[in-house]
Amino acid sequence: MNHNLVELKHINKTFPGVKALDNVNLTLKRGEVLGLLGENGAGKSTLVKVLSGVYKKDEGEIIVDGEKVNFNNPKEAESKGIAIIHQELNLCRHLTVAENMFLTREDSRWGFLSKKQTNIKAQKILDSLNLDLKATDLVSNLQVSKQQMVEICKALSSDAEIIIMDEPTSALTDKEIKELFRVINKLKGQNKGIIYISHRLEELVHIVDRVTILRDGKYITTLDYGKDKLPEIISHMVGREITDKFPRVECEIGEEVFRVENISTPSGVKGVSFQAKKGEIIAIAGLMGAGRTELVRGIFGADKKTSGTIFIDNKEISIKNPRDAIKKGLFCVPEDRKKDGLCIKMSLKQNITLPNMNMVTALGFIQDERESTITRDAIEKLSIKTPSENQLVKNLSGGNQQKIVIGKWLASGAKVVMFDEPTRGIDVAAKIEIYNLMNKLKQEGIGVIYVSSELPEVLGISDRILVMCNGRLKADLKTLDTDQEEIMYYATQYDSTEVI
Amino acid sequence: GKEDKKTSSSGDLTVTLITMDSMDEHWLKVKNGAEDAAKELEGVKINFDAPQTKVDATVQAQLVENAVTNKSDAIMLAALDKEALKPAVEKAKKEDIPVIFVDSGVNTEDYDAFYSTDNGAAAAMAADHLAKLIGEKGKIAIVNAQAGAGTTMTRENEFRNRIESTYPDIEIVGVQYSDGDKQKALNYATDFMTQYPDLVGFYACNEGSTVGVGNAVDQSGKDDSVYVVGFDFSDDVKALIEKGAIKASMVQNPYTMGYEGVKAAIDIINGKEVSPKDVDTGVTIATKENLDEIK
Amino acid sequence: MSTTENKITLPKSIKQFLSTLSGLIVLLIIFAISNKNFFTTDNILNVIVQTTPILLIAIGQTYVLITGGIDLSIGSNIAISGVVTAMLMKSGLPIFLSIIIGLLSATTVGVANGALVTYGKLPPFIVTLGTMTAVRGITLTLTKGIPISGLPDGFNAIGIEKTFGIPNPIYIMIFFVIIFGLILAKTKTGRYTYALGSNFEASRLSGVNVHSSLIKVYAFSGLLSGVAGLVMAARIISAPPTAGMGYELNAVAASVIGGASTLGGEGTIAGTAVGALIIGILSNGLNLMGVSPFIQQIVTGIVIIGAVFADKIRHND
Amino acid sequence: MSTTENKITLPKSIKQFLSTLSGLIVLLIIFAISNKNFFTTDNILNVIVQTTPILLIAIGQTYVLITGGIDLSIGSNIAISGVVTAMLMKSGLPIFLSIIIGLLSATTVGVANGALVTYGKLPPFIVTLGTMTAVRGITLTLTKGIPISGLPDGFNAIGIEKTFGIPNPIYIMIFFVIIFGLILAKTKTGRYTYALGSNFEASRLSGVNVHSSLIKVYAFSGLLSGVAGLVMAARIISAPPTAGMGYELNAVAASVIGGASTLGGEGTIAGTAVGALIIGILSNGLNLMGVSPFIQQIVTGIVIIGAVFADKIRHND
Ligand SMILES: Nc1ncnc2c1ncn2[C@@H]1O[C@H](COP(=O)(O)OP(=O)(O)OP(=O)(O)O)[C@@H](O)[C@H]1O
Ligand SMILES: Nc1ncnc2c1ncn2[C@@H]1O[C@H](COP(=O)(O)OP(=O)(O)OP(=O)(O)O)[C@@H](O)[C@H]1O
Ligand SMILES: [Mg+2]
Ligand SMILES: [Mg+2]
Repeated sequence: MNHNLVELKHINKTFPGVKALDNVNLTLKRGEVLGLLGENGAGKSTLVKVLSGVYKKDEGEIIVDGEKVNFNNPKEAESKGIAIIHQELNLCRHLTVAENMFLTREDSRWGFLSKKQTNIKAQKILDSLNLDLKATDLVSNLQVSKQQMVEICKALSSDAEIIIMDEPTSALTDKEIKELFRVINKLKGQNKGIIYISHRLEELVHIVDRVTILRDGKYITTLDYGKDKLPEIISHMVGREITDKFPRVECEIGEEVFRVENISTPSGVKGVSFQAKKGEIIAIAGLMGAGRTELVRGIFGADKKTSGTIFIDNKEISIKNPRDAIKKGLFCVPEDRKKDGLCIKMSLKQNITLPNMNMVTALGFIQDERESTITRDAIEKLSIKTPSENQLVKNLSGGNQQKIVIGKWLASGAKVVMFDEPTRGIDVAAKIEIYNLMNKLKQEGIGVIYVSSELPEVLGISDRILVMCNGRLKADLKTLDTDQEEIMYYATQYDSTEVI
Repeated sequence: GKEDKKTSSSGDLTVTLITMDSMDEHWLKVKNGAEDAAKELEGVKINFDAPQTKVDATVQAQLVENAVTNKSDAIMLAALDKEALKPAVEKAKKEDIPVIFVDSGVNTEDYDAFYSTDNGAAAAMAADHLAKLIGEKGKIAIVNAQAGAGTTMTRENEFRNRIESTYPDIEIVGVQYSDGDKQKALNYATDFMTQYPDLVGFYACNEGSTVGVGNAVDQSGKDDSVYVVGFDFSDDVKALIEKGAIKASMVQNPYTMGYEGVKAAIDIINGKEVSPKDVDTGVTIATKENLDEIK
Repeated sequence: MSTTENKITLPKSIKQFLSTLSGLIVLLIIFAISNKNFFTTDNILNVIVQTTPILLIAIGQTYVLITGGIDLSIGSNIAISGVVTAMLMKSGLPIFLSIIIGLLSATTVGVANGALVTYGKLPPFIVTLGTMTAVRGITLTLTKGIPISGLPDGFNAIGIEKTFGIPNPIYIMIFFVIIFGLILAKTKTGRYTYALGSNFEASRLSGVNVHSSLIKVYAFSGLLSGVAGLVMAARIISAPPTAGMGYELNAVAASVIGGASTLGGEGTIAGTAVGALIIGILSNGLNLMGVSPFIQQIVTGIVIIGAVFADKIRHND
Repeated sequence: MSTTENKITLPKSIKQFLSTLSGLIVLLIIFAISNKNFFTTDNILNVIVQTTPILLIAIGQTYVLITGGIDLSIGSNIAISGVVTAMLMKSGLPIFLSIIIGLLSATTVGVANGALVTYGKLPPFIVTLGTMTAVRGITLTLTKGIPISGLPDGFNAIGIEKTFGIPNPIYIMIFFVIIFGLILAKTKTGRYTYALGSNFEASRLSGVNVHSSLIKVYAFSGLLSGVAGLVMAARIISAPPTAGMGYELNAVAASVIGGASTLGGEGTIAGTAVGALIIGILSNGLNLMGVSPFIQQIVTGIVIIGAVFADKIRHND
C-alpha cells in the first residue's frame, strides 16, 4: 500500500517531426494533487494522453498501483481507474448532459436503456457540484463553461482513483472554479490521486501539493509546492527569470476614440454604453454569463443588435456585419479560437492575411511577397514559434495558435481592437507577449478593449475596468483605485436585487 | 469497292456492337443473335458495348469513337438519337469502317445496312390492337420509359397520332415516364387506375413499363376490364400474357437484327454488296394464342 | 437542485417530428380536397405500399446520416438482394433460405462499406459510390443483364398478398420501423450512432467501439435495402438487375425532410417515416391530380427544398 | 518541441497532386501495354475530348466541395444550357447570343443554389437535389421531352471542328482549367473559397463576405456545367433534355480522386483535372480492351475506392 498510485518512467513519444516527450518521469501519490506545468507545447497533454490510453507510448514504463500496464485504448485505462478531462471539449453536442456523462456506461435492462436511472445518477453528481444544470439538458444549449463542468462531472461519475485534469479552469469563471476546488479537495480526502494541468499559476495555491515541470518535451524537475516557490517554478518552465508578470505601461490619456451607446442584443445585452480614450486599456470584467462576449460580438456585428449606436473618432458608424466593422477599423479577436478564430486546415500565412486580402492583392491576384512580408512581421512581433510561414495551423501548439488569432489583426489600420479572453490557455511567457502587444497598441493611440475572466490580469494590465452582470453594465472603475472585492461586488449585482 | 480491307493481319475480325443500354433484355437479344452469327462464321469476335447505366447519347457517341480508335472491322449500332450519333458515325465512315444500324438508325445516307423494325408502324399497330380490344372507345393511359429517348418517344408519339386521327372516342388521359423501372411503372399504373376508375386500357412503351403495368393490372384484379398492350418481350412479359394481365405485346425481332447484322457486316468487309440496304425485320404481336412461337 | 422531471426528453427532435408531420397533413388535406379518389382506403393502402421500399431504405439511410455519413450503395443493394434471392429460389433452394442468403448479400455490402469507412478512414461518399458502381456490375454479371423471373408462388406472400385486408408489405414495413426505431431510440447501439455523428473523437475517447458501431450502422443500411429489394421483387414477381437505380437520393431526401441532418447527429425513425410518406404521397397525389410528369418533377424539387426550408423557419421561432 | 526545419511550400496539396498523377501514369502504362491502339495520337486526343465534359463539371464541383458543400444539380444544368441554347438558335437568334443566354440559364441555377444555401442556411445536398429535380423538370417541359436537333452548322465549331489538328473542345477545356485554376490558387476569391470550407464562422468574423463568396462558387459550378452542356450538345449536334443525368456523382468522384475532400477545405484544379482524366481513361481503356460493360462497372467501382485509398496510404507515410 506504500507504492505510488502512478509511476511513469522514461516515457518517449514522437510525432512526425516532433519529439513531444523525451525521457519523462512522473509519480503520483494517493491523496495528492500533482501540478503538471510547462509552456505551450511542452508536452503536458501528450503525457497525460499516454497515461490515459489515447496515445501509445514509444518507450518507457507505466506503472499503475504497482502494476505494469500497457493501454491500447481509453477504455482499458478507464478500467484501471483512470479518468481524464481533456484540454479540448469532448462532448457530443446532440446528446444530453446525462447521456454524455455516462456514454458507454449506460444503465440498461434487457438491452434497453433505462434513461430515468441514468438521469437520476447524473443529477446527483451535478447537484453535488451545485451546478444549475439539468441532466436532461442538451449539451448544445449550454455555455462553454457549463460544458466544461459537464466534462468534469463525467470524469467524476466514473469513480476513478486517478483523475487527470488538463486545463479544466481555462473556460470557467470564479464560481465554478471554487466548486471545482472544493471537489478536488474532497477527492483528495478520499485518497484519490489527481494530476492537474493549468496555466493559471495563481490558482495552484488552493489545491496543489507538488508540481512536475516539463520543458520542450523533457522532464525538468519535481518540487513540493509552496506559494513562495512561484518564481522558481516559472523560471523552470520558461528557462529564464521573469520579473514582471504584468508589465503595465503608463501613458497619457488622450481624446475619445470609441464610444458605444445603448447597445442591446437578442442574446441578452441590455443597454450598454461606454467610451474608450486614446492611451488606455479598458477591461470588461464579469462572471460567466455576464454577457461580455455577447456585447463584444454585438458591437463587432457578429451577432444582431436590437439597439445601439457606435462612434469611432466621434463619427457615427453603421455596423451590420463584421465586414462593416473591419472596414471602419474596428477589429475583434474572438473568444473561441477553434470555432471563431482559425481556419486550421490552412497555413499560418493564409490565416494571418485572411482579413487583409485587400492589402496583399493587386487586381484580385495575391502577391506572394506582400503576403510574406505581413506574415513575417506578425511572426516577429508575437514571437510565434513555427518552422515556416506555410506551416498548417493545426500542427501548431495551442498557445501559438492563439497568437495567430491575434496576429491576424496587426497588419492593417486598426482604430479599435477588442480582445475577448486573449490569454486563455497560454503560458506565462506568451501572456506577457500579448500584454506587451496591447500596451503597444495603447501607446499608438489605438483603442484597446479587453474581456478577461482573470481578475489578477485585469487588475494588472488595464487602466479602466467595466463590470458587467446579467447583460448590464454595472460599474466603470479606475483600475488603480479598485480591487477584487469591489469588482466582485458589482459583478454579482443581479437585476432582481435592483429597485427600478 | 473496298477490296483492300485488312482482314489478313490476325485472321480474326472484330465487330463492335453498340446498343442503347446494357440492361434491357431487348439489347441482350440483339447481342445473342450477333454472337450466334459470329459463332457460325468462325474467326469473328463480337465486342459488345453500351452506355453503362443511363440512356446517354454522348456516351454512346464515345463508344463509337472508341471502336474507330480500336480499328474495329465493323460497327453495329442501335442509335439512341438520330442526330446525336451522326458525327460519330461519319467519323467511322471516314475511316472506311462499315457501319450497320440495328433497331434505330441515324440521319445520314452514309451507312451500309439497316436492320430494323419501323417503330412508328409498330406503335400504330399497337394502337389498332388496343382500340379493337376496348371497342374503340374509353380512357387509356400511356406508361413510357425515358422521356427524351428517341425510340420510345417515337413509340409514344406515333401511338398518339394513330389514336387521335383514327379513334375519336378513345381518350388518352395521361402519360408517365417510368425510366424503365418496373416498380415505378407499377406505381404509375396503379395511380392511373385510382384516378380513372373507368380506365379501360394501357399502352406501355418498353419491356420494363410493360411488365410494371401488367403487374399493376394483375394485382388490382382488373384483368378483364383494363386491357394492356405493351412493347417488347421477355419471360416476365410472357408470364403476364399467359395470366391474361397483358393482352398483347409488340415484339420486334432483336435476335434477327443481331444475327443478320453480323452476317451483313462480314459480307461488306469481304467486299460483297448487301441489298437491299434497309431491311424490315418485322413485328409480331405476341398474344396468348401465339406465345409458343415467339423466341 | 432542480430535479423536477421534464417529461420531454428530446424536445428538439419531437418538435422536429411534429413539424414534419404537419407538413404531411397539409399535403393530405390539399390532395383530399382536390381529388375525391385520393382519400379512399384502397388508395391510402396503395400509397403506403408504394412508399414501403423508400421508407425501408430511408431508415437505413437515417442511421448512416446520423453518424455523419451517407450510403449511395442502397440502390445496388436493392438489386443484389433481389437477384441473389431469385436465383437461389429458382435453383431450388427453399424460399426462406434464399431470402436469408439474399439479405446476407446486401448486408455484406453494408459491412464492407462500414469497414472501408472506419478502418480505411475513407469518405463514406466515395466508398459507397464505389460499391454502388461495383455491386451494380456484380448484379448485372450474375444475371447477364436479364431479370430473373418465374419466381415461385410462395414468394408473392411478401409483395402482393394481403392479411386481414392489408397488404403484407405494410406489416413488414411496420415491423422494421418499430425494430429500428427502438434500436435507435432505446438501445446502446442507437445511442452510439448519435454519439459518433455528434463527435467522433469524443466517442472514441469515451470508449465507444467506433469501428464496430460504424460497421453495424452500414450493415443495417445494407440489410434494410436488402429487405426493400425483396419486397420490390415480390411485387413484380421478378428481380431485375437494374432495380433501385437512383433510389439513394430519394432516401436521403426522405431522411432529411424527416429531420435528419447531412452533418450528422440528428434524425429519428418516426421523422424519416413521415418524410418518406411525404415523398410517396406527393407523387401519388400529383398523379391523381393528373399533373404532367415533367411538371411533377418541378413540383417535387420545390417541395424537397420547401420542406426543409419551412422546417428551418419554424425552428428559428 | 524540436522544430526541425522543413522548407517545402504547400507540401500537402503538391504531394497530393503528385500521388494522383502517379495513379494516372500507372493506368496509362497498363493500357498502353495491353492495347496497341491506346497510345495513338488519335486516341489520346479522343480520350481528352471524351473527358472534357466531366472535367469541366468537376472543376465547378471542386470549388463547391472546397467550401464544404456539394452540387448535385450539375447534370440538370448540363441539360438546361444545351436545351436553352439550342432552342434559341433554332428560333433564329445568333449563335453567340444563344450561347450566352444558355450559359446564363445554367449560371442562374447556380446562383439560386448558392443563395438558398447561404441565405436560407439549407444543406447544399438538399438544395441541389431539389434544383436537380426541378431543373430537369423544366428542361423536359421546355422540350416536351424531345431532343432539340437540327442545330446550325456554326455551332459545330465548339464540339467537333479542329484547330491545328486538335479538336476545339480541348482548347475550351484548357482555357477553363487555366482560368479557374488561377482563380482558385492565386486570387482573393480562391482564398475565400478555401477559408469558407475550412471555417465558415472564422471567415465571416475575418470580414469575408460569406454570402457573395458562396454564391459565386455555386455560380461557377453552374457556369461550368453550362459550358459542359454546350460542348456536349455541339458534339452530337443535338440537345437532349436528358443530357448529363447522373454526371454529378462522376464529378464528385473526379474531384475526390484528385484530392478534394467532401469535408471541405481541400482540393486543387490540377488534381481534379488528373482525377477526371483517370475516370475518362479508365472508361476508354476498358472499352478498348473489350472488357464487358458489366465487368467495367465492377472495375470502375474498385478503382474509385482504390484511388482514394492508395492516396490515403501514401499520405500516412
Ligand atoms: N497529434 C499530434 N500530431 C503532431 N504533433 C503533435 C500532436 N499532438 C501534439 N503534437 C506536438 O507535440 C508537442 C507537445 O504538445 P502538447 O499538446 O503535449 O503540449 P502542451 O504542453 O499540452 O501545450 P499547451 O499548454 O499548449 O496545451 C507540440 O509541439 C505539439 O505541436
Ligand atoms: N448556446 C447558448 N444558448 C442559449 N443561451 C446562451 C448560449 N450561450 C450563451 N448564452 C447566454 O448568453 C449570455 C452570455 O453568456 P457567456 O457565458 O458567453 O457570457 P460571457 O460574459 O462572455 O462569459 P464568458 O466569457 O466567461 O463565457 C448568458 O445569458 C447565456 O445564458
Ligand atoms: Mg495541452
Ligand atoms: Mg465570453
